[in-house]
Amino acid sequence: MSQALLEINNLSVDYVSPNGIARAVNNVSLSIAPGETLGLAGESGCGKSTLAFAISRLHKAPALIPEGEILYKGKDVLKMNDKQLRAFRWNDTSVVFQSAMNSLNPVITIGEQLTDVILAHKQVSLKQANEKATELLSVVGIHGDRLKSFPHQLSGGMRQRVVIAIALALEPKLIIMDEPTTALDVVVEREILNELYDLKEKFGFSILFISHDLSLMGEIADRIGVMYAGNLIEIGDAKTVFNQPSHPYTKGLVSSFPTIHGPKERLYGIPGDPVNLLKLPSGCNFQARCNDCVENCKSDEPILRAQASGVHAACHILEVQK
Amino acid sequence: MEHHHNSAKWRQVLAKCLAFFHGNPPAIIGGLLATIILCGALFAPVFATHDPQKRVSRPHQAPSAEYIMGTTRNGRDVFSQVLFGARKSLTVAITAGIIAMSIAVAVGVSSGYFGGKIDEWLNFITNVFLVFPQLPLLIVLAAFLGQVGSLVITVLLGVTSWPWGARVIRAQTMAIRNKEFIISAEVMGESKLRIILVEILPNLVSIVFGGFLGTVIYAMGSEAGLGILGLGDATEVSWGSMLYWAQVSSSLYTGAWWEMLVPALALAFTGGALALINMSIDQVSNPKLKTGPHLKVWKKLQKAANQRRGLA
Amino acid sequence: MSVVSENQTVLAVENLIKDFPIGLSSNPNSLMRAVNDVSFELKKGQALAIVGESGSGKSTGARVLTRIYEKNGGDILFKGLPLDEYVKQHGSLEYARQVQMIFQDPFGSLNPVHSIYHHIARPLLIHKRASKKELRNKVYELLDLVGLSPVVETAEKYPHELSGGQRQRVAIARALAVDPEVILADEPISMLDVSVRLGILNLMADLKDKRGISFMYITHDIATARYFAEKTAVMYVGHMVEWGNSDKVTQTPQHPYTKLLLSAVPEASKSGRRELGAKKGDIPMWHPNSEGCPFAARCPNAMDKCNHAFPEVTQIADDHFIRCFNV
Amino acid sequence: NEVKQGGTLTVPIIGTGFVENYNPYTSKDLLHGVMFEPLMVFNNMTGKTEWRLAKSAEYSDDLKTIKLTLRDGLTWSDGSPLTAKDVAYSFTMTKENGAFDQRGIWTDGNLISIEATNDTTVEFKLNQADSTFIWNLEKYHIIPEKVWSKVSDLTTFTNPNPIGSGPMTEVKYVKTQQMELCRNPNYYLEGLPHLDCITYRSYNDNSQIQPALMKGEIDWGSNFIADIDNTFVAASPENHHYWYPANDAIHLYVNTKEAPFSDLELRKALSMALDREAIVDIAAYGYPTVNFNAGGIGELYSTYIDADVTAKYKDLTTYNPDKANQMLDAAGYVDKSGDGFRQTKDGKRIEFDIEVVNGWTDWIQVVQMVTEYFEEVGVKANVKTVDWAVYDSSLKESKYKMSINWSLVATHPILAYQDYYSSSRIGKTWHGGHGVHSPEIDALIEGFGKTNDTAEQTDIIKQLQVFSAENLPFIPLFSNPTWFQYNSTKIVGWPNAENPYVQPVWYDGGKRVLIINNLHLK
Amino acid sequence: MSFLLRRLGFYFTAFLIAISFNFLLPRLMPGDPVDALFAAAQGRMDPAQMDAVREMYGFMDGSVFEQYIAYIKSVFTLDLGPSVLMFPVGVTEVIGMALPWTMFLALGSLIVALIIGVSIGTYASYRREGFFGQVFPPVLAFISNFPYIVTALLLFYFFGLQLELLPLAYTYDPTLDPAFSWEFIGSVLKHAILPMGSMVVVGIATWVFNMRNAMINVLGEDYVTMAEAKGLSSFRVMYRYAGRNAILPVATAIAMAIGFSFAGSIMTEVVFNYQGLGNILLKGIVARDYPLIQAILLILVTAVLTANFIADLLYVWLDPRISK
Ligand SMILES: Nc1ncnc2c1ncn2[C@@H]1O[C@H](COP(=O)(O)OP(=O)(O)OP(=O)(O)O)[C@@H](O)[C@H]1O
Ligand SMILES: Nc1ncnc2c1ncn2[C@@H]1O[C@H](COP(=O)(O)OP(=O)(O)OP(=O)(O)O)[C@@H](O)[C@H]1O
Ligand SMILES: [Mg+2]
Ligand SMILES: [Mg+2]
Repeated sequence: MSQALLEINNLSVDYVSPNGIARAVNNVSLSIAPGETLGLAGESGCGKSTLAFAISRLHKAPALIPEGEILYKGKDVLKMNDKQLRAFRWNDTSVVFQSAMNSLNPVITIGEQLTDVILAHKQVSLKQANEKATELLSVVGIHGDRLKSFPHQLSGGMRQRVVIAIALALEPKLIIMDEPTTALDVVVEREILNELYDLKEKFGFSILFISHDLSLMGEIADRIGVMYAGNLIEIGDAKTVFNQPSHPYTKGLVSSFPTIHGPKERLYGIPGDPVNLLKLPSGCNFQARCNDCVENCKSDEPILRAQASGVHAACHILEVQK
Repeated sequence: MEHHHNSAKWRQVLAKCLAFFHGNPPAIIGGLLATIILCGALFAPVFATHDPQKRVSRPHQAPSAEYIMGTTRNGRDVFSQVLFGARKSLTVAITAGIIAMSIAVAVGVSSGYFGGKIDEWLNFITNVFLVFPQLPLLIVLAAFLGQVGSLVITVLLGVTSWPWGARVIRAQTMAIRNKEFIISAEVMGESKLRIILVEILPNLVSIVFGGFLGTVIYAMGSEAGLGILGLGDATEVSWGSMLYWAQVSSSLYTGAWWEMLVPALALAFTGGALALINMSIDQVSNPKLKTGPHLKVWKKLQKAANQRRGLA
Repeated sequence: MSVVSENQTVLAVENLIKDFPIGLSSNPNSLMRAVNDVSFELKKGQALAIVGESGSGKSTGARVLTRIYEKNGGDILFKGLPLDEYVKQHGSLEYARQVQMIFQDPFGSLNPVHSIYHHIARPLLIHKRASKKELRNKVYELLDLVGLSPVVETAEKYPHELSGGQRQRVAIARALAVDPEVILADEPISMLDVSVRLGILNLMADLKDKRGISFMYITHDIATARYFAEKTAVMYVGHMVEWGNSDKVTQTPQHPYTKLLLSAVPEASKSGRRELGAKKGDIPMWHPNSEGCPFAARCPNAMDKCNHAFPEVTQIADDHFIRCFNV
Repeated sequence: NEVKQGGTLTVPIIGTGFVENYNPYTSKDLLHGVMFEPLMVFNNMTGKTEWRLAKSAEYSDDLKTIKLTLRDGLTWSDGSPLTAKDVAYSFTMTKENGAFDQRGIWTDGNLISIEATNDTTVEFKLNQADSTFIWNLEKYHIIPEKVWSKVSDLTTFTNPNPIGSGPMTEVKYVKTQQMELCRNPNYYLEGLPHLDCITYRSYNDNSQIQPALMKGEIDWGSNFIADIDNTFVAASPENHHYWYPANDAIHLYVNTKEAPFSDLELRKALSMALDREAIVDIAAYGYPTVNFNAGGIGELYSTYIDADVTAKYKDLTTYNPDKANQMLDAAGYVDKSGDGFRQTKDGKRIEFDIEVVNGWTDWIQVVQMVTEYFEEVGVKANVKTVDWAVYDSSLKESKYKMSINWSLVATHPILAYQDYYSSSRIGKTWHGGHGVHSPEIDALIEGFGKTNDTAEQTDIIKQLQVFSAENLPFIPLFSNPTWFQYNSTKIVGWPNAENPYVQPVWYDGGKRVLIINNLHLK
Repeated sequence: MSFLLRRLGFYFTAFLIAISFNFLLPRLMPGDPVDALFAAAQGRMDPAQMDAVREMYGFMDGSVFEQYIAYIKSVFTLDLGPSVLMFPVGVTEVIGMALPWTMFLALGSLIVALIIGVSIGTYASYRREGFFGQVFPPVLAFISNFPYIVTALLLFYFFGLQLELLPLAYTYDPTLDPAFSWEFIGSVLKHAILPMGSMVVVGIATWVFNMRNAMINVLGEDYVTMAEAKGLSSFRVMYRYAGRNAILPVATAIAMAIGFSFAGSIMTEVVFNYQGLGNILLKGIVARDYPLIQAILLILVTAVLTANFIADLLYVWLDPRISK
């Protein structure tokens, strides 16, 4: 793949809370190529959404980006002025937020929520914007009559589609999807995934797809990144990460999902509980839950390195095994 | 074992209190003021320099070493009066607050917890009370009862100030009522009374306390208001009656500003202090409202980060 | 290991009906039938998984069983006795002890103002499972049982100091405190983090196998149903459309809705577009006088009669049942 | 030395605002002596009768007929003649309209008829001799029969386009806050009034009148003004003046029907325990006149006060706590329990409430001081503020133990005594509930009206004073001041201590008309 | 629609209860208007005259029940009889004179406080970490919780009495005629500054806090973040996306506030001798003017009920989720 569409270098994000500073994203680097779907997995609270927010620079107090850069087509989003930022947002990168129930304003018609993004970025008349909105809705399989509806008048799946339609409005190069289907039924989820496949074919955008459902991820993503406690601990080709996970956490994650068709055996998942970002241990963050800890797990932070399988992973054991 | 358990609990409570005040200037200022005022009221006989009910000097003596806050038209010591007045005014306000909040809790929780017909009726009554103009009602009732001592005012304020609290508590109870921990207590076989008292009520503490403070402020103001309108008992020493006497003796026109301003400021500071505490409690029940010292840290770090990036 | 005989039925439900009022008037159309004509049995030491999409009446069914809701029709038999009869004989407290419930939201099911100790001690006290003296040890024992060590520290904590998985363990310990026959687990893992889900599921499996507790396991996730439960029942709009041995239901689904459900489940091994074997269509609102099969509108092979009658139960294999005209 | 004509007098009215109602009976004291001229004015300051519309009145020898003669050539403000028929109508009309019967002349049945015998004479016929009847006449409004007799319901009659006979009859305007009445073009007195107009301004209460007076917005105040020397007078010592002559006497009424006040010794002792001068000075800013007369009347009736009686009973009203203590000790009231308060002979603590109306602050302060003085002699008394309705009924129905109350203000002190002692008044007035009555006193009071002989009447008054002093059914305190402030910046001619031509009462139409006619521009 | 009908039913019932109570209240008071007149006359009135006067005011007719029926009838026909205080002027007319001023004072101060409070609240929540957001709310909480009688007295003292900047009494200069002239309107405004000011000072904090709390809750919502992510102008995000939702809870509070505002104007009117309902109510109470007291309470109840109903309508209009 040629030049990356989006390149994140050494990005960290902190939350300044009354009880201390929590580093929700720690020194993460990754890139997304044009047309690529990058999956980002990891347990709740590991910093996936925080990373996604950072890309559109949506953080407000008490969140803070102390270091790192986010290069969109080589230009650092973190250094843009207000005007550039506003133009960058949605035109270049749009976001589908975690739950559609909450990302549509309940007292504004979906029509207005669709058109205002068009009007804000393009020199078009209201009529043209409305036509475009109707078209967008039909792209995601909703009748244009629904423009006048309020969000509560639509079902959850429809709302999620409206949000996707809004995300497509300006035909951005990158769409960040933060768990776009977690709140939905499998059937509806499947319908939306199908929609997504079609749209991607049609518009050719890149996707940063965030989810904790590894099965889903394996299905949709080209590459998968796995995060743990703010760190990117493994990243690589989707099928490889899923079938031959390197990092013990990824291994545990993969074996946390019973399958429908596979052999019916006892799975063990990952023992222990998620870590508290305010009380991180020195060394590897995963040490408390890892069965194969070695000496330097307690002292040194592992760094991301290429592995034999082709993926990159950050783990001392892997170094030892080499 | 039990002992250990208890002291741990106390330490926890203490820690919670400290956390409440830490980096929270409104809470500190409010708490401090309120404590001073409460102490003044509690130890009025100790601090008072004169008998508040007795003529101790010529009328309208300006503040001096002997009469710290001057004397009234009747030759009574304002400082001693304001201390003893605090007792009466605060007793009225706090008792009214307790009465009102007790009714509010009883009505609100029953209404929210039992739902159905009970809720419909209680809610209806609450709404009727809510729309009935309270102050005029108070004025008329006070006039109706003729001789209105502080007891009557307390009861009147108490029984008319509850609907707002009841409504808030009802809404909150309904929200909690459908929480799974209540259902699971029911499934477990807990008695209704226990569910209300042990499972629901503790969750309402901050709301109830907030409502209580609000009612206290309101009751204090109303007591003073009724006093000034001449509907209170002018022979008692309370802040309301002090204002009343200041008013009828035209202390402002005659230049004896202290007679009017001292009780007025006493009221103002008490109201203000309680409001600050109330505001801080709001922040506890809704952490989003919290404006703590961490924001200062954030500002500093943000500035540093911007500088590193070469942004202004 | 299992000490109980396979066939002992603890709880049986026959033709259960539950209606909810949705308007003010009393005509049948202002009632919503959340559970319609549902029958199943819970056997000792076994788990029955109920799967189905949101709003299909799974929780409602469970809540009728705990007597939170009154049933509107059908029978519930507990240990061979009609529920009312059982309650009359043994008291409602006894029934409350025998049938416990675990909820979906681990935060919501624990009272934030009470310590973990309180949560586990209360059922012990209500049901007189421990004297005042043994109470503390009994609580520690239970915490240990569900893997919450160190027990003394955990007991003093408050719910917000625990992670989701820990909280759900507390909920289980609390259910276990009274030594129940049946645990109704209403989506006990759906709100948990992926990495800790399996721990809870395995814990429940152990309890089932070692203590002979019967589980009713409600879930969206058909894969975990297969993993955990011997039997699986699939619900659609208040109706049970297919049920039986979990493997049979998941490996050889016969009802079009079950097929639809299974075809939608994400699988890492596949990728790309996957057509769903169903029409797009609205999920109907069921009223007491609605007729036909609720899935008819979306069914790819619906026939005319599907709109008029709900098919009778057909046994298609050993321990595999279905309600569909197209067998 | 010609008197300047013109100018506008501004006076405050306590009320809610003005409405267009010129019915003198329902417009609350606003119009008497301004729009409606009285027949005559009994001037208690000078003891003279000032003849207004009437020029004389004569009793027949049997005191059963009064012949009232009007001035000649009287006219209404519209120029039409004002005749004896109008006057007769003005009185007979109140027979049907009981609410207008201000003095109740028809209610006791003594009045037989009123007739105009010619254009200027009216005859009042009585059943029984009553030399006091004439005092009632000044209170009634003289109104034009031609207008009023055509109205069906006089109670709701607002008298639009009013016709009157007083100095100011022309309505310039009426606004909620202010109204203005201007001179009567046909006033019967040549060259009067000197002023052009009177402006009424509405105020809520005294506390608002005070700044208005200080700022010179109003010329004539009849209100309590706190610390008047330092506020009102100090604002403009040249022109801001006040004069507070004595008005009604204020007493502590006691209920002599019950212990402990059934004991005359106790009443006397309590009276001697009070330092009246200090009370007046401190509780009442020194404005009232101390009342040392034990005879039941105060300085308002100074011309009737019998100096001998006052001197004889002087001890009773002189502050003497030692004597009071001795008397109480002697009477058997001693402090056996040692709490500083005396008990009765049978060991019960003496403790009583002094009732005072809630909101009547000057009195509350007085009573508070009274309790302090009582405490000095070991008697426990509490201030009890009550709603006036309670106060009213306990005074009338004699349910009080001690209550502060005024005495009647009237043309003649006999009326005050009538209220105190006539057994026919028990239960009807606020002054007769103390329980000291006797048939002899009833007869004595009856006798007053049966004679027109001044000496005889003076003797009756003297006997009544002695009776009061000996029985002490009320403990005299002081005489209320007549509240009167005036501003001489623009207008002069005010009554004052140098020229006390009338008691300066605003709300008395008779006195008001005398003052208005005397005022003029500087 | 059924929502509104149900509310309407509630209001009607509440109204009936309120007016019945209203009927009882003065009747429970000791003493009647004539006693009051007599007391006020301080002995200048003949007791024998009292019954006649009673009759004149119409206080002698019928049993309580008959009076009640007559009262209910009078409420619905708006024929409330004569006022004792201003006899023989009708109560309706008396109230007609005072009501506009009270409405002006109560609603005016409410609106001013609302506008100032909502602006400050919005800004304070937006600049939450700044000086303004941190310092202003507590200071305001402090100031506004002075009991309003105190605030009124202090303003009265400093601005009216000490500085003599503003008039101390009346709704307008009594020498002026009501007219649509600058002079008159100016006078009205000048006279309104102090009374309204004292009510505004008290009222502001409510709105600041309502708005701030609502805003802070809304600002955390995903749809606000999404609106920002959409690259909309911050003005549009603030007002269309956040403010629009935050105003919802505030709107319901307005109805309550109207009741409070009317009540509050009573004390203020008394302090500043403002010629509104409160002033008259107090006078009416002293004079035991039943018809007037009842009518004023009636007006207040109606005002509060109407306000609540308007708030309901407003809410339905503002929040599309309710209208189904
Ligand atoms: N506003 C905030 N203030 C303080 N801490 C925060 C805030 N928002 C998030 N965090 C913390 O940052 C960490 C990362 O949160 P984030 O929302 O990015 O997680 P996530 O991976 O998206 O989780 P999920 O799968 O639940 O969406 C969490 O530990 C969370 O507690
Ligand atoms: N108390 C109630 N009153 C009215 N309707 C109810 C009530 N509880 C549930 N329902 C309705 O009954 C239907 C079935 O609800 P239920 O909660 O049993 O579904 P579920 O299968 O558990 O769904 P989920 O997977 O979302 O938990 C739903 O349409 C729901 O709206
Ligand atoms: Mg997230
Ligand atoms: Mg459910």
